[in-house]
Amino acid sequence: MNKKIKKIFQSNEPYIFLIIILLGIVVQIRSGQFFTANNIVDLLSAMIVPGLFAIAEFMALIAGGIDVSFPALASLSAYATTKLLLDKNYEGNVLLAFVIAIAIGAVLGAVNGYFIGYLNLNAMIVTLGSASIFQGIMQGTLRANQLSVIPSGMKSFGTAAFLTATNKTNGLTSILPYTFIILVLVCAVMHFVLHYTIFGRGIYAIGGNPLSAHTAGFNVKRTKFIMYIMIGMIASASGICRVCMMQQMHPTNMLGMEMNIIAGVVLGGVALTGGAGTLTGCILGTFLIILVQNSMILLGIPTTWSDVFVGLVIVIGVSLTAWQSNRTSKSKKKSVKEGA
Amino acid sequence: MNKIKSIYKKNEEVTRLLIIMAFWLIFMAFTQAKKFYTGMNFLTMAGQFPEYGLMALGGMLCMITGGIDLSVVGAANMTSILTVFTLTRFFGADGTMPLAFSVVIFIIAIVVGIIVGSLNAFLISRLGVPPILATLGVNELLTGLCVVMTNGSAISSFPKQYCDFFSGNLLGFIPRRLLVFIIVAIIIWFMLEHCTYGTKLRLYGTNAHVAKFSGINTTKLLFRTYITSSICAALGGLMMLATYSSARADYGTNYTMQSILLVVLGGVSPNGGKGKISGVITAIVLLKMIESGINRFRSVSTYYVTLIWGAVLILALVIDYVSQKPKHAK
Amino acid sequence: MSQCLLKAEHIKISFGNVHALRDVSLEILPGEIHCLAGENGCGKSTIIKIISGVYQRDGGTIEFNGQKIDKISPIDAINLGIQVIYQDFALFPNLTVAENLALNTELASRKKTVSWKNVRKIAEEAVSKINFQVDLDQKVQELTVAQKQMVAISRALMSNAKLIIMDEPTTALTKKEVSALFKIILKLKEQGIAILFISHKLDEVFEISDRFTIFRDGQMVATGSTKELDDKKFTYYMTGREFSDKIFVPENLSDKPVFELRNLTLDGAFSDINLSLRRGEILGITGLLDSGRTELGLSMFGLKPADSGQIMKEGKEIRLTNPREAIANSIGYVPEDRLSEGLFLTQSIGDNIIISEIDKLKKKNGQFDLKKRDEEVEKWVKELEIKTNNPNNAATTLSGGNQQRIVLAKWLACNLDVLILNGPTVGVDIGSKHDIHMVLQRLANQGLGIIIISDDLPEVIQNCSRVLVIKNGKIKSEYDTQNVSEQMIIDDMM
Amino acid sequence: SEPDITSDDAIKKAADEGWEIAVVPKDSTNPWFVRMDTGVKEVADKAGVNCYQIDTGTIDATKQAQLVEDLIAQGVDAICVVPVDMESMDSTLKKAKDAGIVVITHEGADLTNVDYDIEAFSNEGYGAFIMQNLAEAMGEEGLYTTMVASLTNGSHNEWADAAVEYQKEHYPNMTLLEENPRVESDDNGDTAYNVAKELIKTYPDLKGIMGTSSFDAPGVARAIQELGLVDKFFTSGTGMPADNAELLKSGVIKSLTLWDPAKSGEAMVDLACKVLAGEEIGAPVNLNVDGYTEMTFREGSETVLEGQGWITIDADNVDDFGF
Ligand SMILES: Nc1ncnc2c1ncn2[C@@H]1O[C@H](COP(=O)(O)OP(=O)(O)OP(=O)(O)O)[C@@H](O)[C@H]1O
Ligand SMILES: Nc1ncnc2c1ncn2[C@@H]1O[C@H](COP(=O)(O)OP(=O)(O)OP(=O)(O)O)[C@@H](O)[C@H]1O
Ligand SMILES: [Mg+2]
Ligand SMILES: [Mg+2]
Repeated sequence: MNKKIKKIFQSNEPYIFLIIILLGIVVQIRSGQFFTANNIVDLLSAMIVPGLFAIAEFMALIAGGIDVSFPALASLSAYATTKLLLDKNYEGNVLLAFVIAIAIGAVLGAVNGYFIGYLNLNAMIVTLGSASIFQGIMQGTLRANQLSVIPSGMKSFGTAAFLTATNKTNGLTSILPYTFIILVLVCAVMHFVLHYTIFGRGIYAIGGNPLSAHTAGFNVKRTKFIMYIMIGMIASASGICRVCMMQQMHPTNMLGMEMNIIAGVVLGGVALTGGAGTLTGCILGTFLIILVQNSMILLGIPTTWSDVFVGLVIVIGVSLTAWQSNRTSKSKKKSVKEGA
Repeated sequence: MNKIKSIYKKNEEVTRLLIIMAFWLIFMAFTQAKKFYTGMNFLTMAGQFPEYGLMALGGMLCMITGGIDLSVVGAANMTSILTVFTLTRFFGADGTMPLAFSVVIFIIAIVVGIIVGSLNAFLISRLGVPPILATLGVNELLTGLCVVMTNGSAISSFPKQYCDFFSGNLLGFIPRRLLVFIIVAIIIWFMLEHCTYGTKLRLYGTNAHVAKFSGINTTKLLFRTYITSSICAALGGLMMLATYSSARADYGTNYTMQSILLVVLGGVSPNGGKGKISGVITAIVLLKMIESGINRFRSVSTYYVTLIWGAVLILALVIDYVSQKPKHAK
Repeated sequence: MSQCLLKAEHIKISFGNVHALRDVSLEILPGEIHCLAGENGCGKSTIIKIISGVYQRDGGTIEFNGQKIDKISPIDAINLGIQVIYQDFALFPNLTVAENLALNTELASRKKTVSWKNVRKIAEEAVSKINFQVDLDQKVQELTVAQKQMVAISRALMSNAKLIIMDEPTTALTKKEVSALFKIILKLKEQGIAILFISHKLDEVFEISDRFTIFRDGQMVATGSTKELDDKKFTYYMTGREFSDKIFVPENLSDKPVFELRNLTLDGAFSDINLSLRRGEILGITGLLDSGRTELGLSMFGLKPADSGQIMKEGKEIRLTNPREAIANSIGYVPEDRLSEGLFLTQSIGDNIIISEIDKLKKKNGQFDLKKRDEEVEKWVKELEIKTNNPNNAATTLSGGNQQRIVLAKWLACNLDVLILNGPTVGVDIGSKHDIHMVLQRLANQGLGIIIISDDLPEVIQNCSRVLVIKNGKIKSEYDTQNVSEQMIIDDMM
Repeated sequence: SEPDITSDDAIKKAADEGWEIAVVPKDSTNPWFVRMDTGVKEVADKAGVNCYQIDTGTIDATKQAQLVEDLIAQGVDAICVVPVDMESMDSTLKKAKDAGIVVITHEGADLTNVDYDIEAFSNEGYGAFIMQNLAEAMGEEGLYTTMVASLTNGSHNEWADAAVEYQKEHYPNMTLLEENPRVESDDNGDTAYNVAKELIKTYPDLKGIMGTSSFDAPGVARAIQELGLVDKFFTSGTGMPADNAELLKSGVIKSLTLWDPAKSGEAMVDLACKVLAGEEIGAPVNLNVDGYTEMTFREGSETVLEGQGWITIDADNVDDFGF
């Protein structure tokens, strides 16, 4: 039992969790508004889009790769979908939007997957390049402009409340849109895929040692290929969620999110070298970043200082996690010794 | 024939890019000869790339170690803002600055570079933070500080003698900024090819663990690398200051990704251990030509610049893949 | 011979310009223990990878169990009944022991999902087969090399294999574990499973195998029954030359010790180590894996600074907190695992050789003296007979023995007083091993103090003048090698 | 009579001579500049002037400056710019002037290296105008704060400053939120929405947010709607009619202000033609474009021309604009 607890504290998640709680307490003390139902709901709804992106990135990192193209990919597929539905005067259910966007996302992801999986090219370079290409297609070929009106099905889906939280003292009411269910669903599915399917274990195996994975009989190329397709699909679903929630489509709004998402995932203990990390850590790390970005005013940090604050949190956060993982890897070695 | 082959083999990255460049130049000659092949155009291009070219040169060193520097733009803006503050402090907002004072300006850049680079290197080598995160955080921090110092607005009233001089041309046709770029490029080339630093850098990038076992002072190496990168970025900031005669916290935010793109296109492996300055310089020039060329086509949206950059990047990799396809690759 | 289990004929493969296999044939009978031997880089691992579907051959035919095999993937091979324990184990460091053990079985079953209960069951069954004690929930990266090897072996024994191939399975094992492994192999043989066994160690080959095949330079040079083979013939087939081993006799001992340890202690690794080394002497340190011998080596090189005690160099106390200080004191260290600790694999042979002395290759103005660099590289390539036509080629282009010479050259170039070698000939073939031993003996006689950390007892006895036996982090005993037997040392080690 | 740009002599001459006139907006995904492009295209199509809009795709001062440099090198006859950043653009425009290129700007009153700058209004006037709208919605009392795309955005901050100034003079019962007088939306509706929610939570007394960028007021409105604060919390700012029709009609936003970017585009091209044709530019200038028919020089300036271009949109007139 003791060993189990020790093991838990050798990982990153409890520390990130502690930081989140601590920060929450500080916000609570400063504003009295942290542990209120509506604030929690606000944070959760701010988490939806980044959370989905983080899960997609998480897979890429676990397999020892990286993806910096997902914002461009999501923008392109979400834009194309919304535009298409608008042009066809589509009035129906949001489902079709998801189906189309996910299909486009799968195709775009397959492009990444082909180069990274089958041609075995460097993931960073490929996705850097494909991000430019996706953006170019969106703005050049499709001549993307902001779409201020979106199909009614998407709009009602984005504004419908799955959960409504009212703050009794000030009467403020926040809603958690149905898109949150998508986040939970994707989370659950990914947990299942990564833990209970051979494909998912293959992703971990490839991240640990691609050559061994090959010799053990995994189809490394195909696994990577399918994985990048899945990343494309999740990112696109996220793009549609965002459009629905914002009730407008802005083609370049999401670009540039990739670095903060990667920072969040790594903060949660996912190794950039591949193979190591948990979905819980990934979600916690991302949540920490979201929390920081969305608590600046509650904390009373002046707008001028906000970038400094975010920078400090990232620097201190990753320093702590790096220090802590160095420490545990050392102590692990020692305990092996003592055991022998 | 064999000789040509071996030269190609030795300089694959450069040759590859030169071939693409040749095709582009021919294409431009057929389509936009009058607008593209003008002295003015080449002069403009030569004046434009030093600011981010410098950032790419420094970023290249970091990438050879297997790291990355995302703090270049922060360092650049911090430098130009500090410079402007210093100038107003010494000479007043409308004073005149003796040109010799430029030396002080360059010293400011070097000091900023040393501080920022040391911070990056400290986080990476001492605390073991992954470079991508360390430099990302530092960049955010620097940008934040710039906003705090300037309140976010641009500063443009300060003595402009430095700007006038460095935005001008030597002998009327050599942009002085280009000279700065060339000097820095030569220094870095010398460091890589004629100092032990280059060998250590490549070997460290191949395997940091073995480097430690071999007695390389890895901490010192990282400090040197990230400091050089930040100094290059700071000089890039000075070039921006010269061009735009003003300083602001968010100038050139696109240059972070752009400089990485250039470095990678120049044949530097993001995994480290491989990279030549010739490749990066060719990439810088090539991309400038493509961008400038596309701006000549009114009917072609400038968005295609992004598209073409991405395509060129992947194309370069694919050419690589096809030309040395290992038969039994897994 | 239609009753062959495996019949590979005229196999060819090349990697770029390297003709790894020119034309080799290999026949394995059902239920036999077959030994494949040959110098480093002769193509042993390569033919295995062809048989197991990792590489696709350029030419030749393979028949398994009477069935012609054209193009197979690793998973097909497993399903046919071919299991391989690869030289680098092919394990997943980030996964638990249980999962490593069960993955192959799960994969082979072509199921799409993982049942963790099942994984555990498979894993427990696997370790119980060879009575291997290990925490199944531990990550493989936290295991020692020997434990990893055992995991790899257990894994291979899992499926209903008809042929188990072991690529140098004993390199990281101690005597005790080797004899346990041999018992398993014999048991497998009784069950009618054929074993293809690769080893550089003569005694092992003679002890275990029924028949043998020897490769040289990508070609088959001999095959037959092991009974008809003797030491001399074996070495001759492998290397194409004959040599006799020379017992080391120090010729040039200094009076004063060049290097001493006094009560050196590193918590959790070793304690109160005292030793003294004179110039011209080769000192052996031996002990079981995890006896603290590797940590001692690292401490003497500053990689794991000791917690207490003194290190003396030529009578003066020195502090070693990082490798640079060790190098500054003319101490060098050849690490245990040359691939992950000793070599920049993708960099040139030349750079690998000069990297540690690089700061001495500067001109007066601080510039890198490229001419001197090339001279150094040339000198060491020649001196250690590194087989390469161009030192600008990457280190990967060399085989194990030659790679080990690069590591040696790197340190010799530093003009050392003391050289510490940890497992200097692990996985190195007889020819190269002999050459490396001769180099070490010559260097000692030129006045270098050498410490060899090794559990290859013949190597220690033959090359060292004294040997220290370490057990549980303490020096158990010290012997003059002239009057010690292997058995005495083994008794102390256990 | 209706102003008709094709009746302008200079425009006719420009069409005959084939003068090349490039219009450089901040970016073009923003509906604002898409609308501007319609204006520019209209001049090109109707009057046959060789004018076009060209841009960099992202809002970035350095990229915009490099694009202008490229145009200079290419030797266009006139450049019309809506600068991302005044200060950095100024030194680039000097090169254009030195090369003899006609330079017309819009929203760039502080630029010195220009022939003329066209303002649909003055920054002070526009800021005050937004404040009037906000004050009206808030009933001229209560706590408010201001929102800009970023602290580094020049014109937004000027409008906000002017608005605060105007409030101090005219609405004594309104107060600026001292702790957070200015927040950022990153030109991103989602950020505006989240920031607004956070502000409302933190400062229960807050009653209004003055937006500047076209993402601000719609983003804040989303928060108002969700939190159930319609008619309790107010916002006002810039916005395009079509994009905000629903918000206006549902009453979440009472009014928005803007000027028609298409008209500014046409006006810039027309003025460029006039300068190229060598016409004397003396007040009042008639650019034959709605709202720009009687332009006068700003006090104390010889380059800044001010028109009467701004419009208020509300639930009643929002459908009348056709864009
Ligand atoms: N993937 C590869 N690419 C290039 N060359 C290779 C590759 N694999 C093997 N070689 C070369 O093929 C030859 C045979 O290598 P192989 O690994 O089969 O040797 P080996 O007999 O197993 O040697 P050792 O005893 O060192 O294990 C070597 O010269 C090696 O350099
Ligand atoms: N997949 C591969 N790609 C590139 N080089 C390879 C590959 N596999 C083997 N080699 C190279 O082939 C040579 C011999 O292969 P192997 O791995 O069997 O040798 P080794 O580890 O040197 O052997 P030993 O332990 O017997 O000395 C080495 O130089 C090795 O680096
Ligand atoms: Mg081998
Ligand atoms: Mg081997």
